[in-house]
Amino acid sequence: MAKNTLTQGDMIALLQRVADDTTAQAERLRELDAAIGDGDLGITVTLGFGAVKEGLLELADADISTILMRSGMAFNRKAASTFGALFATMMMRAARVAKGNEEISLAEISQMVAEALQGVKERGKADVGDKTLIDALAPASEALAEAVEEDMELAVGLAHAADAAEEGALATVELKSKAGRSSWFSERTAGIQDPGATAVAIMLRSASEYVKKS
Amino acid sequence: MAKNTLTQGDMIALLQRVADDTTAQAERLRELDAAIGDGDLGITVTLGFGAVKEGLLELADADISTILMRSGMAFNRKAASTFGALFATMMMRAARVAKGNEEISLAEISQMVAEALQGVKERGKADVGDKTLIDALAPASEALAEAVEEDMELAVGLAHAADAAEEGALATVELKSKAGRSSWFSERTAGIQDPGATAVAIMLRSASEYVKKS
Amino acid sequence: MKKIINQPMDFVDEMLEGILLAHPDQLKATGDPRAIVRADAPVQGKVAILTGGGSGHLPVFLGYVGQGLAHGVAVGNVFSSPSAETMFEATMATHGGAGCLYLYGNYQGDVMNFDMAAEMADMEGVSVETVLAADDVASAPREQWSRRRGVAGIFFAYKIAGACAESGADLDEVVRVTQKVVSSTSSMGVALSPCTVPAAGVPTFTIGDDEMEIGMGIHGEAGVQRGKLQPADAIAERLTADCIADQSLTSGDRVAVLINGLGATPPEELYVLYRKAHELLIDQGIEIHRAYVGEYATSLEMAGASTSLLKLDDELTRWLDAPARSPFFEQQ
Amino acid sequence: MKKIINQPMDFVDEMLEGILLAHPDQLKATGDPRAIVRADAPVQGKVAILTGGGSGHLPVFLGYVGQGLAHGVAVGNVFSSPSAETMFEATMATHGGAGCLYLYGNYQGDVMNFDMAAEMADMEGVSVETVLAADDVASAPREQWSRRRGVAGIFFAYKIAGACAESGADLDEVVRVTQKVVSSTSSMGVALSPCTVPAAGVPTFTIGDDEMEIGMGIHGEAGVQRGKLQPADAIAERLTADCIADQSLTSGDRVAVLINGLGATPPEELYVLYRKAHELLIDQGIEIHRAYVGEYATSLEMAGASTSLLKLDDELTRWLDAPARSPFFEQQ
Ligand SMILES: Nc1ncnc2c1ncn2[C@@H]1O[C@H](COP(=O)(O)OP(=O)(O)O)[C@@H](O)[C@H]1O
Ligand SMILES: Nc1ncnc2c1ncn2[C@@H]1O[C@H](COP(=O)(O)OP(=O)(O)O)[C@@H](O)[C@H]1O
Ligand SMILES: [Mg+2]
Ligand SMILES: [Mg+2]
Ligand SMILES: [Mg+2]
Ligand SMILES: [Mg+2]
Repeated sequence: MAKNTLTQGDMIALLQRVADDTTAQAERLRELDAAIGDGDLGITVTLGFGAVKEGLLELADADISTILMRSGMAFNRKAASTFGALFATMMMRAARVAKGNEEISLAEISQMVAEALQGVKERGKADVGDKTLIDALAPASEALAEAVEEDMELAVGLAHAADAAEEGALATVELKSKAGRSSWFSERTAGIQDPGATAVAIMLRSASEYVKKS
Repeated sequence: MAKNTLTQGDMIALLQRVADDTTAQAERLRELDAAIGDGDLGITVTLGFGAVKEGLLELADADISTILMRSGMAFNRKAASTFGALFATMMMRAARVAKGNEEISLAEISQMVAEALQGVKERGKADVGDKTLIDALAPASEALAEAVEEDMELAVGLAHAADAAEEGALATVELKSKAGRSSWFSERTAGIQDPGATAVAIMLRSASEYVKKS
Repeated sequence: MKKIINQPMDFVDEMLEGILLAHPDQLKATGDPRAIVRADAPVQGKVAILTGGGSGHLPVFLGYVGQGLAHGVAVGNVFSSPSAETMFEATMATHGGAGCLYLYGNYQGDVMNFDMAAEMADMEGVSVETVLAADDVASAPREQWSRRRGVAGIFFAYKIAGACAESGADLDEVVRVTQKVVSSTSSMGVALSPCTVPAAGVPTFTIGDDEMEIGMGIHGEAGVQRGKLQPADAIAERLTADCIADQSLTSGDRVAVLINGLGATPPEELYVLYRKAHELLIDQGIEIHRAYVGEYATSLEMAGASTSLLKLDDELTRWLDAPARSPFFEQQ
Repeated sequence: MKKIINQPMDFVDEMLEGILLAHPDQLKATGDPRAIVRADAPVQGKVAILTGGGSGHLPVFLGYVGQGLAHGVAVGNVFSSPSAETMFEATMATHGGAGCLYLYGNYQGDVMNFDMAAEMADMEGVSVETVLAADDVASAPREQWSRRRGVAGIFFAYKIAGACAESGADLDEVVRVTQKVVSSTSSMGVALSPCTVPAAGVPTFTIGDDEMEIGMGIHGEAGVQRGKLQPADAIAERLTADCIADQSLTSGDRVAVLINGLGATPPEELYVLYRKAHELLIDQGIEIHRAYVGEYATSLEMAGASTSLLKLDDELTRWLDAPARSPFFEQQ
């Protein structure tokens, strides 16, 4: 049976899995970003998550908050970019929520994602519907709030969040970009799924799978 | 019957014909120069003889010496190059010989070509056998000296000179370049006829044809 | 495009090593090899100007670190933002107690990272103000300023902000002057061929053998019009007219002109463009105070060029005319 | 290669018009629009340095007309010699009573035309001496000096001869110093892609997509070896080693280094080359006094680079370090 809280060890293992799963989709992300951006998102996740994994080796004894914070910085140090800065911002906000916790439950995770979303909005000044990763992160955050409300198990709640993120990412196909590089040719972006939203969905699905299997 | 001396009017008509005949062979000269040089001899004769013809329009009342001198300078002003400088040098030397003459006979022409040859040798520091235009000009000069010796008619002497220049140009196929741009890859130049020598042969044949027909 | 490189992943670091080895009298690295500062940094008591962005645009950005120019730079991978930490490192190595100006091109990845760096610096008690270069007329109309990209016109901002900071002006004053220069600069470019990011190995975009794209960005961002390659005079007319219109320049105005090569376009061709731009400006009664022609902001080996016009007043003219010196740009 | 030009036949004259319009404070034309001289010419009582050659190599040759550099230039068509008359015109517009030095690259078309110009000047009572740049190691062994081509290393000759002439040295002294610098300069280059002369419309040579040619001349003259494209470090090793060997440089010697881009090769790549060249020189105990990295002698949009080494003594060092200023090169 899947566990209902995550320990420091879980967090390391979860991040490793997220790193591997997202890197495995690097080519797909590169293609999407090449279609409506500059095509670097594939290399960004490969380098960034490579740095995260390397950094985790030295975080065997760190607490959850430190692991999150350091992983975010490691990613952006190696693969600075819009996505890198937003990933670092999300991790920093999540780390703040987790501060002092030995274990985290769905309630904390829900709060961490909500804060991460808030951080992204502040950093990038975009909102829902602008065809950005917010369009995956915001529904995931809502799903998590619902899950907490309905007292779901951790694995179930995360699966809901991943479903919501994937739906949200899929729905970006219809949207025209209003933020970032692709907003310069906004009209031409309809028909392509947003690469950043896709990455967020991949990451959440991966986290959900980790919890389901552990 | 062909005439035995050339007047000022002849010189203008002769230069016009030489200009036309050589320009007509520009593509062949370009190809030869492209094979063992930098391929600009085609454009050089086109521009240079174009300038000569333009200049002749203002030389209707000039004497033979002036016509020669000005034509050489006009050529090189418009199409400065190795060939242009040598053409200007030849014409300047020939002009010196013609100075003060109302008409010129085979004897003067022979002396003009001999002086032109001398000028080319001084200017370019090359000699017979170096795979240059000297290999056409030197035999032509010898043929003219013989023709004067044997008291040939002007047309006959010039035809001899053109024959000799053509043979000399043809013989450059076997030679390896020892002067100018092509000497940098001397070995690779065997098998190609020297473009400058070819141009001199074309010019002398054209002059000979003018005299034959006039 | 064939490149003179070793491993693509080492390209940026080896390039930086080369630059530091060649110019030790002018530049030095910090604890972070991607954070490069003036050899005499920190400059005590003066505003420090920090810049940064992706590699592949030399002299932008590193090339404008020098006397009378910027003080430090954060260097990213080719066409990618530097990290917030690198910019923070450059900031801490240059600031001399009088605050910092972050001056760089308006690209979101850079903005996000440098905003983070500014927050980090703020936590260390170093005050940072930001001015973004956003001169590319093609990227958005003037009314949508915040969406405009920065391109070659940032040269004018470095030159003028650098001279102003060098004079000992305080941060407010440097910010005011820099804001004036960026809002008085308009650029428009044309791309004829793509370039290849070493780590990618394939061209950033494709374009027909007889085509050009007006307004294409310096990373290959789509422009405003793709069409048949035009003669130089027609290109000059289009680029100059767009800059004139953007600034609403009229007879009696005074400008500085920058004709910039994107990489593979020879200086000879840039001067053919300048010739026509000059004629057009003079014809409209616009005075040309200074002309800069050459490679001031490149995209690796992209072929193409851009025109930038800076509308001058007396203050900007004085700072523009001041001396400057870096390994990539000297003005006496 | 796509070009930003109008009619190919107008290319050189329009380029010159652009240069004169952009830099009226520094350059002016003479009676012959192809003969360009310093705005302050003639420089009374000092040796005038005249240069010239084909177009398409900017900053060579016109770009080195300036303060502490050359005084006048005769400009030919692309890759073609200027005429004797143009050089004569430049000579008469610059000479200031102390004689002239003709300083240019060893190409026969130029030699013939400039020798004619010198004879014409002589008839006007102006004495002319000639020193030819012949730094290209690939074109002939050192023993066959008269067959060597001049390439990017001519930059050092302009810099040093110009500073020497500026100091008021007499013609004999300027000739002596200039002869020393040209015989102390060695260059070796590599070409990766051809260029297209506008009037010709076709590339000057062809080369495979994965090939490079070591020692190719700046007009596409055949080099010493064509082979697979090598990594930057291997190229740097070859170019540097050939220059070291040509000068028989050994530990304790002092040099100036020039890494020159041929046109399409970005400055980033030139610094990757410099990095390795620096390491090799230092490893051999050779001191680097100064490094110049950038486009100093180009071949339109050719891709490739060259390394030049100038062996320095105290005298050459002093002139090398002197200030200079032209629209294409400034040193403070
Ligand atoms: N202002 C923004 N707020 C949130 N997400 C954004 C914003 N701008 C872009 N993104 C996300 O970032 C993704 C692209 O990331 P990345 O490739 O790193 O950008 P770039 O290469 O343009 O710097 C987009 O697909 C989008 O999801
Ligand atoms: N030193 C020399 N003396 C005489 N003729 C020469 C010499 N060097 C070259 N030539 C002639 O000039 C021709 C090439 O002329 P041109 O194309 O103008 O030369 P480049 O393009 O090398 O300046 C050669 O084919 C040769 O006949
Ligand atoms: Mg991207
Ligand atoms: Mg030729
Ligand atoms: Mg990017
Ligand atoms: Mg030639």
